[in-house]
Amino acid sequence: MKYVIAVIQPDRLNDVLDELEKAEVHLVTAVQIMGRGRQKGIAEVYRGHKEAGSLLRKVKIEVAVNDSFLQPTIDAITKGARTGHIGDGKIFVLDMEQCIRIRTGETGSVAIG
Amino acid sequence: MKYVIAVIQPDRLNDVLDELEKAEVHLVTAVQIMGRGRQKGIAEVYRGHKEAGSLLRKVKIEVAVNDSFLQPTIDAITKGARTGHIGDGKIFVLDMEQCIRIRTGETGSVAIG
Amino acid sequence: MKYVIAVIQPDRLNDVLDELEKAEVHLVTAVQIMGRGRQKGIAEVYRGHKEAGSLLRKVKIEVAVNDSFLQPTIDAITKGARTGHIGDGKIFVLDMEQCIRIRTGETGSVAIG
Amino acid sequence: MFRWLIVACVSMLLLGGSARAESDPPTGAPAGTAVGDSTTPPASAEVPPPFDKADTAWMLMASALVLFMTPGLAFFYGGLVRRKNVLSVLMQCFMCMGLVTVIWVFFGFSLAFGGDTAGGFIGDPGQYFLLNGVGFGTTMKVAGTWTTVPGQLFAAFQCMFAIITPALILGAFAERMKFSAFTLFIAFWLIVVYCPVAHWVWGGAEGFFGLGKDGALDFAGGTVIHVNAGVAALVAVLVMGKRQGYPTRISPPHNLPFAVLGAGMLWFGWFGFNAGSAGGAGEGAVRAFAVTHIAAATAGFAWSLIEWMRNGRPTVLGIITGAVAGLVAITPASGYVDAGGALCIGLGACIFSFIFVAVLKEKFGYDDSLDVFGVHGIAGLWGAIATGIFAVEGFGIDGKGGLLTGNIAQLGVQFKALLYTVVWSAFASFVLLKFVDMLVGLRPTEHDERVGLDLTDHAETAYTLVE
Amino acid sequence: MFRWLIVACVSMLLLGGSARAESDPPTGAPAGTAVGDSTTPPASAEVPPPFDKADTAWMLMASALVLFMTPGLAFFYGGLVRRKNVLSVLMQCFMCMGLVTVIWVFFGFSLAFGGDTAGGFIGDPGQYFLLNGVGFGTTMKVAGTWTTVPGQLFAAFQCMFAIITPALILGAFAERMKFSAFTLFIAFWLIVVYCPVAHWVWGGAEGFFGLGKDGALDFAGGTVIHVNAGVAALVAVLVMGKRQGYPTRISPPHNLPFAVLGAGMLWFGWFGFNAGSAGGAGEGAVRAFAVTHIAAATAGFAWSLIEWMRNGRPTVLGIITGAVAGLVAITPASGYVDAGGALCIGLGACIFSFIFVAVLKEKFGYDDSLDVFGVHGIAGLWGAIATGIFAVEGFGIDGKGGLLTGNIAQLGVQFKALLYTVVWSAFASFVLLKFVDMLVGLRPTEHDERVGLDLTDHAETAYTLVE
Amino acid sequence: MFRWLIVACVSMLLLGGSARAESDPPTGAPAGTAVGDSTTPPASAEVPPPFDKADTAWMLMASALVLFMTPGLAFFYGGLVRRKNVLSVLMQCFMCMGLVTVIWVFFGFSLAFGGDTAGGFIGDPGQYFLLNGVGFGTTMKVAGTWTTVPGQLFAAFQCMFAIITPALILGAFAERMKFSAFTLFIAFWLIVVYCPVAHWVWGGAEGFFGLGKDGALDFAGGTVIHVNAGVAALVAVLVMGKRQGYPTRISPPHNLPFAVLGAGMLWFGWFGFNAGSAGGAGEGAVRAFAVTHIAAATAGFAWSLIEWMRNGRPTVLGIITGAVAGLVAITPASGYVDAGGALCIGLGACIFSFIFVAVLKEKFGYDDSLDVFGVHGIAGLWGAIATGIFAVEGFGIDGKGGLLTGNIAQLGVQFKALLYTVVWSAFASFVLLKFVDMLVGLRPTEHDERVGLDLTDHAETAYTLVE
Ligand SMILES: Nc1ncnc2c1ncn2[C@@H]1O[C@H](COP(=O)(O)OP(=O)(O)O)[C@@H](O)[C@H]1O
Ligand SMILES: Nc1ncnc2c1ncn2[C@@H]1O[C@H](COP(=O)(O)OP(=O)(O)O)[C@@H](O)[C@H]1O
Ligand SMILES: Nc1ncnc2c1ncn2[C@@H]1O[C@H](COP(=O)(O)OP(=O)(O)O)[C@@H](O)[C@H]1O
Repeated sequence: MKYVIAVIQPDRLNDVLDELEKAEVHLVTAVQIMGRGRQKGIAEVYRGHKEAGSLLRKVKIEVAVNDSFLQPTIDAITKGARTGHIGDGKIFVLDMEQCIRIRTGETGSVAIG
Repeated sequence: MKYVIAVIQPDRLNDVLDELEKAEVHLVTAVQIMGRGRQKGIAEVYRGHKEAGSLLRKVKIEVAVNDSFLQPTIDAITKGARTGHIGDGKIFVLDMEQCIRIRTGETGSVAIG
Repeated sequence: MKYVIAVIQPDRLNDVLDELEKAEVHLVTAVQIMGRGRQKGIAEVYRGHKEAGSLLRKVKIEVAVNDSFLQPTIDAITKGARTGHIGDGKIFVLDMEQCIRIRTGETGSVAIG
Repeated sequence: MFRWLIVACVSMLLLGGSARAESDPPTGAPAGTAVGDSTTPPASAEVPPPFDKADTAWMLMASALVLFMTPGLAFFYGGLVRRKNVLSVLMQCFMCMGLVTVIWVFFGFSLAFGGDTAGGFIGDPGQYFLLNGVGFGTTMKVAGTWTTVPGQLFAAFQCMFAIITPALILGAFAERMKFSAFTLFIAFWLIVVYCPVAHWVWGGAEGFFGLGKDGALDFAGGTVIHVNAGVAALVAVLVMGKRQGYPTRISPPHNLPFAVLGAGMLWFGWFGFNAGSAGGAGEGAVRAFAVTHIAAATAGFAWSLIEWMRNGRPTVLGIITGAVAGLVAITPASGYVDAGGALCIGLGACIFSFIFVAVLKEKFGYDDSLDVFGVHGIAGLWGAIATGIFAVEGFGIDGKGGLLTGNIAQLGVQFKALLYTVVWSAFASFVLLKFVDMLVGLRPTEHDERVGLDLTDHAETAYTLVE
Repeated sequence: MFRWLIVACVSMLLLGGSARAESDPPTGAPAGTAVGDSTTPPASAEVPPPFDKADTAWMLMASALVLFMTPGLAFFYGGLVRRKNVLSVLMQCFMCMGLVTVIWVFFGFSLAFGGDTAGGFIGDPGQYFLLNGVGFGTTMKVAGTWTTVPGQLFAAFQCMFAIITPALILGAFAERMKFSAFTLFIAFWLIVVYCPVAHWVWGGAEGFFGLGKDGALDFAGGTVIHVNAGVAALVAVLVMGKRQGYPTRISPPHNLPFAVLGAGMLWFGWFGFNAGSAGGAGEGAVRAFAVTHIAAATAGFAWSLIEWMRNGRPTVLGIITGAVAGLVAITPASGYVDAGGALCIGLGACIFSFIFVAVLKEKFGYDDSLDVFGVHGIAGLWGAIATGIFAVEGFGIDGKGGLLTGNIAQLGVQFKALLYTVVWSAFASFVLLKFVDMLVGLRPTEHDERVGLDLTDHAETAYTLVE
Repeated sequence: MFRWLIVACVSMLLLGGSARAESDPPTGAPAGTAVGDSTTPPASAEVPPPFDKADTAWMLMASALVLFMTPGLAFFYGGLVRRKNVLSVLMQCFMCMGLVTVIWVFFGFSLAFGGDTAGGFIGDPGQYFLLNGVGFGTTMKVAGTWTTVPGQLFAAFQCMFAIITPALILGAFAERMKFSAFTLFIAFWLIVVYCPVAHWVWGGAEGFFGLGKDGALDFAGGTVIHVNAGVAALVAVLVMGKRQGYPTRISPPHNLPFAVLGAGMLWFGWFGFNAGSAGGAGEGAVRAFAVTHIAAATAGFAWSLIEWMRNGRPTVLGIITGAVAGLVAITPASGYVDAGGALCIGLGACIFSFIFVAVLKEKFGYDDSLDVFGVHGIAGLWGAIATGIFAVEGFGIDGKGGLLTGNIAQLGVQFKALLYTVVWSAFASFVLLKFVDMLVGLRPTEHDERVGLDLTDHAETAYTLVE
């Protein structure tokens, strides 16, 4: 089982969710984060004082998937998130040892979906 | 060492924290996220326009534990979070290679607690 | 490749970012979280009703790095975040299997930076 | 859907037509004709005295200020609930603004201020139906005295009072009443509780039970509004039971700055509430204005001091709660006391409310979500009693003032007025809640309450989390 | 940088100097001298009647209330956009407060209320340049009638109207117009569209096309302000095209409580808007006050009911949208109808706006970000027509009232006034938008729109996320 | 705990009793008796002229507006600090509303407006102790002139001024002063700095140093309030030192929309502040109203332009900062200039404040958290001087106007008044801060400052993060 973390542009979230749905990956979590990347932020100005302003708003999504779903998931995220511009983001894949469905106590692959 | 990630119902957070405390797992982080799961969201409506509204508010907690604490931690979270309804959430377990306490620079198991 | 997660004091964020920059680790994500740690929170009071108030505001940062950058990253975070007081936080290191740059589709070490 | 629209359009035209048919010639004569000489005032043989423009200027403003209090209250309450229920609180406040006004226009005003009916229990609902017969340019006789402003302005000012009273109650059962139940409840409550009590105290020639004749002092509605709402709130709390997870699993206020904003708006609007109750821009308004400010400030400050001594840290929620308690308590007294009295009333309001909110509520274990009874009920009761203590000479029965100037009788009368209000409000609120419970059920399902009323009752969320 | 400062300082002194040179002796005589006896009023041979202090008290307040509407509108709109664009909306509203006032002082007021120029198309820009000749202590003749308050107060009150009108439009192209384009557009629009229309309806002796003489009823600017802004909004929407991702990729309102706050402020301020349009604290103000409140409440309530029947859940956004639609619709009618009429106008506003916003907009597929046309345009049109239907006797042509009292002619005149306004507003707005597009371009780059205007146009973010 | 309550109750009754004992018969006679014929006015042999109802209507409203400014200021400031300190700012503002009012009622008003004591340095604290002798229905003699509104209304209006002045200062040391220190400091500062200066400028027959007799122009308190607060702010900043992490580690404003809301409320309330300073609804109020609006708009607009030219992007924080600077600067001038003067004063305020805030502050390196000195101090100084430049004929010494009408002497007098205020405010504020530092310590511990004052001083957090 894999734990997939993706950092994407906020306005691509809906597209990524749609693509994941198409790939039959329904379950996902999303959170708003600040990211420092290659895409340079615009310096913020407060009463003439310039902030470095290196952090930009991004969305991070996390999906736990069975190994067979890994590639479809990566493809779906890539498809939904890619604009071809700097700032499109990254996908990180981590290995996951165990997964438990709290409601039923099921574990392993069956608990993922 | 393991890194445990759990997605739970927001109103179960206090119970989960209490159960973890009882299991002598004191240290934990919590964050508000949006999740798409089996629990269907209620479609939001704005001036007659219906939103898909598939995302629901959830809380994600993360705990780093020594291997011996893994099962007690899982049990505590399950106990605190389970209501038996769809939407109770999941627990994900990842392997963790290293842990460092910033204040002292200690590493490994001793730095976890 | 490693996935480094660090929980730090909110007001050290800028220092940590600066130190990471010096260590040539430019890319990073940051998010506001609540943490329960050794540092005891101040009990909040609402109309005479005392809240346990065990959760304190923290910042969590996440950095994906190539193995050779791991130690410099840990050092940079430690340097930026340490105040010597309880509550300074922790660094967690997880193994990462894969990294994909969404914009180009590049994978592996080259996609990290 | 379209069926409904057609029904609506037709009924609209009928309504417009009937309004036309029933309406007497516009009370304001066309430009060029002197006001009031050719038109015979509809409901009275006497010629109404002309209105005073300075009073009208102030009462226009005061009415606007009182209207502004309801959004203020919405934020005061809304900031204190959890994120998932804030919209339900705002919605309920705006529903009061909408629904109460409509009822008021049709027959609510007439119920409260029409001629004695049912032995003075309530006003004649037909007399001012659709506000017909209430002049835009002519004054109006209320309880035997002529207003100095046009009748329609008086009706509008009173409408704002009728809006905020049920809105006050909702804090008690915030986060746990279905919106349909709420809507029915306030509609019934307005008609069955508010209008009669308003009629007894302000609207009747003598009043049911002779409340008016007795000489009970209630300048701006401490009894009619705050005690009335506070008691209904307590009853509602007891009827409905606790929120899920109360008391240990309820998160703290989700947005305290909103509550502070609401408190600021309330304080601001309360000047219209109290000083507007003088009916004009004269000495009464000045007195009410000054003492209102003093009592609010004193109570807020004192609450901070109490917390400082008790917990070591004064809180924002404390200072604004204190200020509101002070405003509530000075309401019935505002036209009758002086600065010294205002200080004492503010101090007392703070002490009694604090004891209820911080000590007794936890002891009794009832779940008054936003302390409506503790703040409005208790401070309202204290205010009504304190009016009988601190009224200065020149006011009260035979102008003898209150207890401190030796007029013990005043205190008795105050208690009597309170008693009637408390009994009627408690009894009728209880019956109405049970009735609404039978009709649609008071509480949402366990799941809906957990997910939050914003989403389950209104299909909205207050703030986006990820965008 | 320093070069600019020197230029600014020098021009400041020149301006001050010239102001001095042109200014007539202060209309207010020094203390001790009776007002108005020694100073000859500048622009008229007649002696202006003295102002009325009660009217002045109310109009001071009403002007402040109308000013307060613009921050209210800022929050009403700001709460509905996405997090990344909220500041751009607030900024545009404050820019209206700044820029429009400056233009108004220099020659805007004169364009609207100066003597007929260009055949009554517009006022004489030089007559009240820098508000010279407008008295602080003397009344003013507007369209043949003397105000009962000092001319400068009338000018200030009207200034608040001129501020909010372009601010209304911005909701239509919120989230997708460059700030530079916005600034130029509203400056031009004020001069080319607002001032002439205001002149036709209020300012001219007879008005271009004889709008004034015809007897078109528009109490507080339903046509001049709401229809005018609504039509300009629709044109802007069509000229500018949709936002990226519309309609499926637009997040819901980022902060609905802000929108509710804004609605509360608008309702509060609208009392100044409508009742202030009476020009004083008399019968007209009372009438406007009462019916304004009733229409707003009815429309808000009705919107909830429609949603309840249609979707099963009434929404907060619905009730406040309805209330605003009601306020818009009652604006032209507020001095001329009674409670029954207000109920009908509110109900109609709600129904027509709802159909546009919830049904037709999706059908037509245009992207009116915050439904300016659906709410202000449609409810404004309905209000103007409804004035011709529900006006009571004593008002309208020969005081015959509206359609319901048998005066069909009134309805015709209302349509005529609407027609002129719609045509001119649509045509001129279109030309201005194209012109501004040529000058600086209307829309931000695709990247800027995606990142959000707060950061790209103003180098700020509204809320910190991590701190 | 209960001990305290008993003490409170007893002292309450004593206070009430003593209030009764000292109080003269209520100035308002019971209904039926003509006002003012049988009651002999308490503190003066002359018969006070009756009050004017239109003036009273306006002053009631103006007082409410000024009170509303303090919550406005709370949000203006609160939005600019970091999340962890927002409640501390709101709390300090509400503390001013509470504590200052209580002091004002006891003897503050008397210190400012009582008869000359200590050679005119301050008023007689006993004269109006507990506001006794100030009439609810009778006018009052202030500095030799009768008010046209009841004395208690004048006292309430002035109370609102006394509240906001110390509240202004707190922006300077926001995020780094202990609440206990703050509370002591403002109590002392009110008594030692504000009351004397108010007495010199407004309250004294001739004033200490003859400020009153000299003919210094200060319409609405530019010197007493803004310069006074601005100088105290600067002193506080220097005494207290920088915040941890200043200047590189301070996050940007946590909630800019709150700051915009606050600015809107301030602008709205300022109409009461300036136009209310006329004391009635006459020419002075109209003038103040009009020029206040113009100056605010000009300064906001100009700030945007400066930023546009300098940084390429105008900011929201800039436009509201500019507007506030304009409001500050016009304050002393508002009764004496015309539209041209207002434009110049607004422009100047913007330029000088901008230079201080954006250029010089960074050079000098002091940490004035929210630029109280840069905005209130600098714009206040400019406004006081500009009054001496742009005053129109009919005002100023012998009615000769300001510099532009050739009256150079006026400028000198303005400088003299400034000098006294600046010196006294700087000196006394310094001593008081050192004194408070000795008593309880000014700054929180390093840990408390890092965690934030909301939690460490008030045991609350403003917003829930996870719920
Ligand atoms: N190695 C990394 N570790 C943590 N976060 C990263 C890393 N690389 C990228 N990110 C996140 O992804 C976001 C987008 O990356 P960026 O470099 O701007 O885009 P691109 O992939 O087009 O080069 C960044 O803002 C950052 O939050
Ligand atoms: N495979 C997964 N990957 C990421 N998040 C998940 C996954 N499965 C569940 N979640 C998160 O857990 C939440 C609860 O899951 P849900 O399916 O609704 O509950 P249940 O466990 O009762 O089936 C979801 O909203 C989602 O945020
Ligand atoms: N084992 C852990 N699992 C998850 N979060 C942790 C863990 N240990 C520490 N944290 C996070 O780090 C924060 C700081 O830890 P704390 O124990 O207060 O500091 P210190 O490292 O000085 O002992 C905590 O608030 C918590 O959020």
